Amino acid sequence: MMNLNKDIKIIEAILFASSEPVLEEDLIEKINEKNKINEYLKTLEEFYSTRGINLSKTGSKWSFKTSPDLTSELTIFKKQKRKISRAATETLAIIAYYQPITRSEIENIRGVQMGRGSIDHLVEIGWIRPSGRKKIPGRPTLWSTTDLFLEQFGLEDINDLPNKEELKASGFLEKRSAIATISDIAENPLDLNNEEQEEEENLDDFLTENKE
Amino acid sequence: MMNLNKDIKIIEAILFASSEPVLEEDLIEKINEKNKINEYLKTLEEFYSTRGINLSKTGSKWSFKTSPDLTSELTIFKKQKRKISRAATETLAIIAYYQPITRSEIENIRGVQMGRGSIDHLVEIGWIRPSGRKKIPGRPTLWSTTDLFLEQFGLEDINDLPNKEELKASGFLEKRSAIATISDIAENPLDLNNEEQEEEENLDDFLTENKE
Amino acid sequence: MFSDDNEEVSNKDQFNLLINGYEGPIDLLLELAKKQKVDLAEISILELAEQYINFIEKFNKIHLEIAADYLVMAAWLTYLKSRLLLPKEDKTDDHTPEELEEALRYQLQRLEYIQKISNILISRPLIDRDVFYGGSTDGINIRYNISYKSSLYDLLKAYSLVLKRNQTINNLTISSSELHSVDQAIKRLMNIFGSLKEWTNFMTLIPNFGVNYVINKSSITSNFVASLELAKNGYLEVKQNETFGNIFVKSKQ
Repeated sequence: MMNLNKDIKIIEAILFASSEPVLEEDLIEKINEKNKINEYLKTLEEFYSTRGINLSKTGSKWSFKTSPDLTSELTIFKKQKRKISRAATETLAIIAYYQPITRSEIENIRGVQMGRGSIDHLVEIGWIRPSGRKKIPGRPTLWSTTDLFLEQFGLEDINDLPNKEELKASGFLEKRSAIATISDIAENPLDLNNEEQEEEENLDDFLTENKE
Repeated sequence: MMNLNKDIKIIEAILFASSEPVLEEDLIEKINEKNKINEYLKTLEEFYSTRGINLSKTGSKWSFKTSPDLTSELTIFKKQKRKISRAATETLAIIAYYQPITRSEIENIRGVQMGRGSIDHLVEIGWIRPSGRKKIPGRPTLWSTTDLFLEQFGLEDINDLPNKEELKASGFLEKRSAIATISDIAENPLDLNNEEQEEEENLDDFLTENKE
Repeated sequence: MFSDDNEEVSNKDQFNLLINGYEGPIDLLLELAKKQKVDLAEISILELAEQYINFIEKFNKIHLEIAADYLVMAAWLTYLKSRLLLPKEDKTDDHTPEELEEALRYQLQRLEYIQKISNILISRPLIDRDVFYGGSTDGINIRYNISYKSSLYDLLKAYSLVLKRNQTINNLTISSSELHSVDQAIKRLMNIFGSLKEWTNFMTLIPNFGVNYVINKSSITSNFVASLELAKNGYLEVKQNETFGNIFVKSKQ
């Protein structure tokens, strides 16, 4: 049995009592030997790694979670009952791996117009967010994943995505599209980007319309 | 390190994830070797006796509690989260998109008169601030969003907010659950103002049928 | 006869089912490619193009409203096919058929890969679905600070609702009437009555506004009232020889 010092007990108690992930700095604040925080957390992480609950880090927050081996025994706690649609899943994956990325780039990769759904749903769940605009005509919104996405998928950071390195090595991280090449040949290269060009003026339009 | 069998892990995880003490019989139901329940619970009780959290029994229910020698000195500050009202959210959205903007301009856009409430509330939370006065008769206060607002909503820059076209293309302007046909509208002319209901259903609609 | 109809209906349903199963033309193409059971890197694009075109053609006969993007893809593949089959031109354009083939192959492989990793991603232990945070807050002093947590979604949705409401109001705007007014008719008749030296059938003076029944009717009415007004003021003469008969007008000069 490990010799348990008070700091470790404090960390354990706080993480246990919080029903959501706790910032590392909030843990540091509560312990005496602040410079030992990494050591403590590592000890606890290892100690719980084979148990029914595991300690893990996502972003800059720590939390205890039930072990993934026990999913089928814990269905009583399940809150997310709905399945995530295939369109939303693919869109999420593309945003996660290719971020930041515009909607029309996502459409190019999937080879399908997004229409409704997907993006607004993913924003609703809190997994994606707008993160700037691409510096091309129309300045379309770029989408990225959120900290909540990392937290809920148990990722320490975005480089922790499964198969990320493999994807990079495979060369599939390029956003180019065969269809874009096609429209080049059709000598109508702007066609696919048309939608992006109207956008800038809209806010102004709306303003003048409504401020009478 | 104790050799941890699956039953013990299950008990541990259930007690951890449950927000209330758990009946012993409910634990028995979830494990394989049901006759060993006492042995398991004893093992766990002993194991946690020196840690930051302890396993304890009250009546016929089991639960984890933080160790009594910590509770006196440990106080956790938790955030209790509340949503702001729909009117306040709309006001905030309009300020975010049109800032700096006066109160009567907000009213024009929303099409309703506002009490002091929404603006005061938003100032109190720290999401908006006065930012000068408009150079028109009466010199009304102009309102803008704050850095705290950006932080809260996960934005790096106020210009990251998607514009009208982008929102439309991403599905935000869609009626979610049903496709409104002309006959729908004719039958229920009030339907268009029924946004509140629509909003409520969104999470449920998060969708398996979300095929594009 | 009936059995044919039934078959058509069931084919339609089958078609909808089929198309709904795909996330777009590339996805469909990918499925067809997988059936060739070879490495995508070595897939025969020519053969694949043929399969896809056949698939679309077959269903297009039954169900004409086939989604436009599927048809665009079919057209492009037809084009690619012809480029691949035709003897090479000396003058090369920007893209050789081989480059196009390669671009398509790339897109297929990439989509296949994305489908694979999106499955891996979504199968990760997900909070509140597979793994759970602690539920207990027992035994520790907890003080609550109230904080407000509206999400970006709430904000964007609220703004969208404002936009939608404004749109609705715009839809209710009453546009200026297209109906012909008496004033307009008087002005118009004043311009032409000088040429009415002979008795002229009133109906021939009515401008035709196309097929809109209401507008035409209003035009007849307003012109009739206008001609009475002009008669009263001494510019025109109006006569009707019998009840319900034709009305004639003539300049009174």
